[in-house]
Amino acid sequence: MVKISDTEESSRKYKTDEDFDSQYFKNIERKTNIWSCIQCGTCTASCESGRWTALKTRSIIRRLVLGDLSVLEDPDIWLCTTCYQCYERCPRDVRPTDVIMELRNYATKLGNISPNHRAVVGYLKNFGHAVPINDQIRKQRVELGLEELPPTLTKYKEEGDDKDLKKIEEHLFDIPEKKEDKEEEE
Amino acid sequence: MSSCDINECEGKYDNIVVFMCNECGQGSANTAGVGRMPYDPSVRIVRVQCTGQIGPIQIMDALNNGADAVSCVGCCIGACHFFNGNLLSMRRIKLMKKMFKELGYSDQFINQYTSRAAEGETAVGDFEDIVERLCTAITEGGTFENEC
Amino acid sequence: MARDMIFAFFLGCLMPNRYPQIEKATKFVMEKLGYEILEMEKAACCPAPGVFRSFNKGDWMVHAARNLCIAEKMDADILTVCNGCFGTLQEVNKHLKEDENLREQVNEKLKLLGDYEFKGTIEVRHMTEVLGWDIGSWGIEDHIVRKVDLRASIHYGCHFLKPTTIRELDSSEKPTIIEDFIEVLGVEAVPFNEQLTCCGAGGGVKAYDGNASMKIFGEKMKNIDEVKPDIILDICPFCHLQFETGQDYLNKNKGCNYDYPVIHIAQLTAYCLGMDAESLGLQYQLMGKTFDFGAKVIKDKEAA
Amino acid sequence: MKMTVKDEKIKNSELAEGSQEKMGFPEDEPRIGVYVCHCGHNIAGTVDVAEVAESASNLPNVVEAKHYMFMCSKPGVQLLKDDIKEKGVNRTVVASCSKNQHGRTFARTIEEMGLNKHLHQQVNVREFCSWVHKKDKDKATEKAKKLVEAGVNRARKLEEVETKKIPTTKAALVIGAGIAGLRATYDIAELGIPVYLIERNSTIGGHMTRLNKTFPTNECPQCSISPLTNGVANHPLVELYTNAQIKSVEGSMGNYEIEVEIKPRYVKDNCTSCGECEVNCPVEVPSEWDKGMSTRGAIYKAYPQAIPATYVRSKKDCIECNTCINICPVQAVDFSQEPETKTFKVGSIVVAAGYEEYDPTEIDAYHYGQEGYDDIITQLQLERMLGPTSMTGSEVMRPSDGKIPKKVVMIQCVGSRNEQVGNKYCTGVCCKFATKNAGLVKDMYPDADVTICYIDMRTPGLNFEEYYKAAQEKGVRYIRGRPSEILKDPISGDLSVIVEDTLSQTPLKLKADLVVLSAAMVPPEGIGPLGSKLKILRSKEGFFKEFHIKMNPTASSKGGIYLAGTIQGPKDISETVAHAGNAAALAAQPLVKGYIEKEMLIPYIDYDLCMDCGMCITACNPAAISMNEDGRPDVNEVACKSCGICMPACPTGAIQLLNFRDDQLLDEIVPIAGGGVVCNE
Amino acid sequence: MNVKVFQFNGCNKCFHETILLKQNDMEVELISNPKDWKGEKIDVAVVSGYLLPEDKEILLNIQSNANKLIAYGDCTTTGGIFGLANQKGANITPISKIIPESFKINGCLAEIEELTATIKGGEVDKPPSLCKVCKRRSTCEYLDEVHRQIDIFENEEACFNDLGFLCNGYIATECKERCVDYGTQCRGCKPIIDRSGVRMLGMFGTLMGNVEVATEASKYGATDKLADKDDDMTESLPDIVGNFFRFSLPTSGLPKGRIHSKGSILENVFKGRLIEEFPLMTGLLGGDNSISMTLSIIEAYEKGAEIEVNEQTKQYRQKLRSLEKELKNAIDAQDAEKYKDVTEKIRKIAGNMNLSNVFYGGFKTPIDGADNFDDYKAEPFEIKEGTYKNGIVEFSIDSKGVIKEIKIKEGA
Repeated sequence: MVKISDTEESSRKYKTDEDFDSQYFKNIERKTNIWSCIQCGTCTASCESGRWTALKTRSIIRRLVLGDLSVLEDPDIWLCTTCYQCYERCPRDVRPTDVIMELRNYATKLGNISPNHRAVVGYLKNFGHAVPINDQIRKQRVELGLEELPPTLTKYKEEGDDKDLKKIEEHLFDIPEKKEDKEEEE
Repeated sequence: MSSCDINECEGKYDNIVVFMCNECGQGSANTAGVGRMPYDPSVRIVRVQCTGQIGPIQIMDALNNGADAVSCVGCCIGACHFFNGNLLSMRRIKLMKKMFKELGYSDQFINQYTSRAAEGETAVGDFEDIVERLCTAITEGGTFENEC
Repeated sequence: MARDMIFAFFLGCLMPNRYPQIEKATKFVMEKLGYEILEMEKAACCPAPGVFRSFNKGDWMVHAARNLCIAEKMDADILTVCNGCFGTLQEVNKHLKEDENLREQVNEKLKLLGDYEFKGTIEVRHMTEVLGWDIGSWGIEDHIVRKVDLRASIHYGCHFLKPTTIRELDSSEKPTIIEDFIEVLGVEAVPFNEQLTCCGAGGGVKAYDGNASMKIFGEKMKNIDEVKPDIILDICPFCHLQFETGQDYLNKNKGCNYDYPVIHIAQLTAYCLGMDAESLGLQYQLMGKTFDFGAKVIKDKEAA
Repeated sequence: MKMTVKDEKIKNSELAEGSQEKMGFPEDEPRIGVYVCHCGHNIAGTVDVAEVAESASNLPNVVEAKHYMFMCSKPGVQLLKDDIKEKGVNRTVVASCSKNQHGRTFARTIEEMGLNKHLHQQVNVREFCSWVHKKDKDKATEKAKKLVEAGVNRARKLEEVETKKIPTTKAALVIGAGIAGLRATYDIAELGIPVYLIERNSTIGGHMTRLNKTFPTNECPQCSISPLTNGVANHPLVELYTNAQIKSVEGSMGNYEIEVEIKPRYVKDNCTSCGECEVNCPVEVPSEWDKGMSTRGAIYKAYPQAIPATYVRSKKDCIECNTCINICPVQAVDFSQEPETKTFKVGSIVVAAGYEEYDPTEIDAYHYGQEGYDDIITQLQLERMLGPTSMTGSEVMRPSDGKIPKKVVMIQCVGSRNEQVGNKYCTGVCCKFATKNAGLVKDMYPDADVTICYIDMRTPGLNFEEYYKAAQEKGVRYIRGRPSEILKDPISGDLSVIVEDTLSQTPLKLKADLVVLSAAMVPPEGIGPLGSKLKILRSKEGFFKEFHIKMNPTASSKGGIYLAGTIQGPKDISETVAHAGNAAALAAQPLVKGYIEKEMLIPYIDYDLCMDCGMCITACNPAAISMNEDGRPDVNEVACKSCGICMPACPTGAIQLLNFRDDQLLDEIVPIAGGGVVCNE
Repeated sequence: MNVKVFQFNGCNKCFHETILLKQNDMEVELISNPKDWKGEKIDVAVVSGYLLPEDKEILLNIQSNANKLIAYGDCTTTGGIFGLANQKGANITPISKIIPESFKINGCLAEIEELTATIKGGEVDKPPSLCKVCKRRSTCEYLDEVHRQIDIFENEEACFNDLGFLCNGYIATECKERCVDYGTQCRGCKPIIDRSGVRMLGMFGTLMGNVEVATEASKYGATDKLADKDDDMTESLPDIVGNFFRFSLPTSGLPKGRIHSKGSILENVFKGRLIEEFPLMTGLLGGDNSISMTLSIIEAYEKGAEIEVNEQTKQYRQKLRSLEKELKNAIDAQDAEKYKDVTEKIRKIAGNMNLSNVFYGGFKTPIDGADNFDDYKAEPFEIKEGTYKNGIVEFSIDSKGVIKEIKIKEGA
């Protein structure tokens, strides 16, 4: 198993097999087949985000194939807008979008996830919604002649019935803290 | 494939019938011989025109007459010299495997393999695998005895 | 197959909690067209495909399945007006219907969330799909009260059409479902450069890196601005949000001054089916506050 | 992809010489001679040969059991001969090396002695025993004994098999008059064999005549092909039929009977091809031959150098204004011509139906053929612009506005290596012709940017890497990356190609005046029906499947039918020519020889058991079994390839392959399997 | 000439069929338990029902007393449908294992005409093979998918095997029952060859010749071990033993099964079979109760799986039930005429004595003289996993429709 970030390691001129764990992503997204990628670049070319950011879908797939674990800490993987354009056009049916999202799962398991995203999860657990309601909207709803609160979990929480929320909070989307020593993972 | 120590089922089997097609099957076995590649003496080769020629009848005959395991070895998929003989044979063997499971026997007594005339080790590989599977079968459910 | 002409209306997060006007418009339209709309009690976030799926695919499915089960109990197909919700619910629904093992796993975990079991008895529909395919330009004619002469830049968004292998709705390269529909409402679709690209909000990017999101969006606006449409027509509250706040952001920080009203297809249709302009709630939106629909009306049954 | 035969008549069995008497089980009581070979130390070193011979001698029907140092040596063979003469041995079992090595030697020996060579049974105790079981001498000996016993059991039940000579019809049929078809036709005809050449279109020469230049030498294809076209057209032994299509095929290897339908040209042969008719024809339709880059009349000639030079009228386009009839100076135009059907008797068939350019319309992202995207064309269309006889006068022009493009972008792998459109294979030629055309364009317009977007540059073989290099030096820009889409600016209408330069990891938006798609080679339209008429198999890619991928790339699944050129898979011209040459050679062999020698190792049908279910017909790949008039299966002994696949297919075991009958195999298996009671009734 | 019919184990359909012998001029005695029979010389001994090793000496005793011994019905000759219990380790023995030489009359149920002829000692002419007289025609194209009885096809012309249903007609002779005429595939109760099941396996395996090619590199390089890769087509053919060896497991040359299970022979026969084959099988081995048994099973499943049944069907089933009672009376009265007459009536509705025409949700083929077929037509149905029970039986099936557990009330 490889140390993911190790300055002394990564400062070496060339990489050796020790730098890669070719088995690590063996089961990533069963339906896809990153192993048959021919690196044609259709994905990157289709990528709207990639034109503006450092996201290079093709190279991410490449690093997965190599088993380069640094990809797990690479912030770029969070820049995919999941627009599925690459997914649509890949000539080898690699389904990069699914792969990236699966990869994010891997990263999340290691706790590599931005505070903003943690916050979003928090909202879901507290209100059952990624975007909770606010007073202005309440007002607006009434003016429009709608119920002040939509009959979603928001309303039930308001009325003091948050059993469902509790269950969701308890059982779903448990995001681990960032581990310092990756060795223990896996 | 759960591997098992060959020695532990040593002596529990002594006849393994292998139907080898006239093309790649025989070819590879010959190459293996020329290369002096040792394999289990229990393996006995029967020459047939094409694995597609072997049906349940022959396989059951072999088993009923005391064979411990039966296998068909043909050309590589897509390279059958008669187009799809190896595929047909494979389908029949799939069905027979299923039937054996239904009868409560291990499905490892019969198998389908392919080999390459130019590469003896493919044949030997098949033989080793046959033995290996046979051993698993024996250790799991005992030898194939015909109690009828 | 669930009951006809009845929909369980899945609200999601953004529509009820940011753009209630779309919710109102949708209900108005669907009832006009003779559908019955049921509220989905205790529904929650879909949850968003970009973010939550990225965190934990398994839980994402479970949570989505919970919503689906609510609708199954009501024996009604789900109606949504949000690409995100559509994406999640439709995809999970399809996967669970097809893959038995998956269904078992999910059902296993669903038990923890209460008395839920996924059976796979319903479909998930996007309002655009219903308007475009079920009602269709031919069917809407008789309901139209007024037509509006507008030049609209259509933004399809991503998850409505893609992945085509799962959605099976329309081509992802040259879709026509909205164009065909709004034509009857008098609205002209003005194509613009790279029309089908993403608005830059999805996949958690808006939350993760607002700058990047705005760069992508900026390009989009540039392309739209080239063709100077009257309105931007979208079919998803999240894109809606992006277009609203996005224009605002560009005006404030990048010295642009865009003021394109952002209209959801529900709002547009609602207006053409006779809803009064106030209820469209443009006044609550950041952009096009001053935009006057009335000026564009070309045919008005009520007036006549 | 699998075709079954229902209606094939059996012709050859009657034609065959030699009689049935020498088939089947010989009457005489088997007297078996067993001979164990030491092969020096190779066998004797491991196996106790004496013991093996000893045990064999006790087996029933064994009259002689010997072991000898080298059975294949002269004295060894003499042993056999003597025993046959003196001891009356009439079956021989030699336990030595493999069948391929010396099996034939002994078979030939007993044949000399007047026995049928199939009465020899070879047992391989060297490759299959001594060489591989050196460690365990006892077990090896045991095994050898069993193998020999099996051999003896088999020998006891061996049948005689006759080798027949089937006379062949000395003529060949070639389907398709492209470069492959022409090559094959010429080669066969040069051997003095009459050839019927069938072409679907009105002219011969195929795709090659469309090309502007050929890589790697950039020479003019017209110049290189015309000797062949003329050679074939004027060859005394060649009968050329254009506008012709196969109607039905019957018979089997060596003797086929083909019905061909020839559609009328509506122009008599006295046509001087003055062209008056076309000039005055009011109709104007896009020319198929020119890939729509020019137009033609309803009466037309595909291109000036076309062979045959006679004009042709397309019935579906013609408005029957009769202008041409009146204007023709020699009254060659004749609307009254009727289609005629001809029947040919031939010995071999060469299929050279060629390929078709992939139609990229189904790839939405490239917008080929969509309204407003006229400036996206395929390589063949580009060829038709560059070509000497082109409408544009060999200039490259944008179809939309006729301007000379400043920026040309070529896209590789359109329809190749793309699972979305179901073509997994690499066409393998596109890299080369794209390089060629890019270079040519660059030569003509040095200041134009020419870009090739590729996934992998595949230019293997002599001269091609140099050719690639040359193009690079001319300034052709190679970008490694597959374009994701072609965009059209709604305002300016400019095209731009979106691609990542994967090597520098930069997404690019390339402006393009003209986009050229390097479309794949796919099986030609109508290959399916043709296949089912010929009863030959197709590969999963849809081309006709070769007999063996390595050892026999030009034979088809059916004896006597051969594949030439791209009908078997994508090829470039030189490969095609070589392929066609080989096909011609194979096709000619039996015709030159005058007969086919065929071992009648074929299945026999027990009609009392047979249910006429036709399962054997389905299973039979070479289509050797077919229903006869009274609806019962019949084996065509010439077409049969002796594979025995039909045996397990039969629900009642009615069909049995000679010398591999169930009971024969059973006898062989029993000792090998260790003996024991058969536990069925 | 005095004829004695001995019924050993299992269903007594063949046994009772012999009542019809009384129509000829021969004195016939039906002996329902041979154990109590004390030997006396007889001309012809007819043996029916399946045999177990312990029956050996009784059988030998019978043989020693009889001039002619006739094994009547599959159960006796090949182990018959009960032979399937050998899959679960039972020890049902074909007569040939005990008495190598004897007259054998195959069939389930076996034909009385053949028996009469054999008794009389006349030349019994071999009936034609089924396919020759079957109205369906075979083309034998490779299959794209395998079908099961549950998806009933309208097609009346094409051979069942071509449609993807396994039909053993190829290896069977024509018989009185003619299941194929009632939309039911032949299971080959009158085989024309030995080891017919094994042959059919080869044949059907060829018919399923479209194999997805998926090569796999292994540590031996080029060797592909594809045979034990599971693929849908093979999986879509469940219960090979039950369908290929329905009547001949003990004589098919297959090894005896190793799934040893307690439970009665009958239950062991049913375990592992398919839900759609269930009615036909009970129809075959239900004996006097075959009708009530079959119907109760069908109704149990229909109830559980919510297959709606229309009035017309219900009426016909009622009719069948009453006919069954009549049949019982006829048997008790040993009245050949009545017996014949009732069986005719049953055949009219149920197609044959195996009740081939009776199916879940209705009937497979029109009943002649009956009104609109659509009123009682059986429709294709989905398999519903679960446990089903009513008064007589209780059984549970898995998602594939394979019977996992089954309890049959004694006496039924």
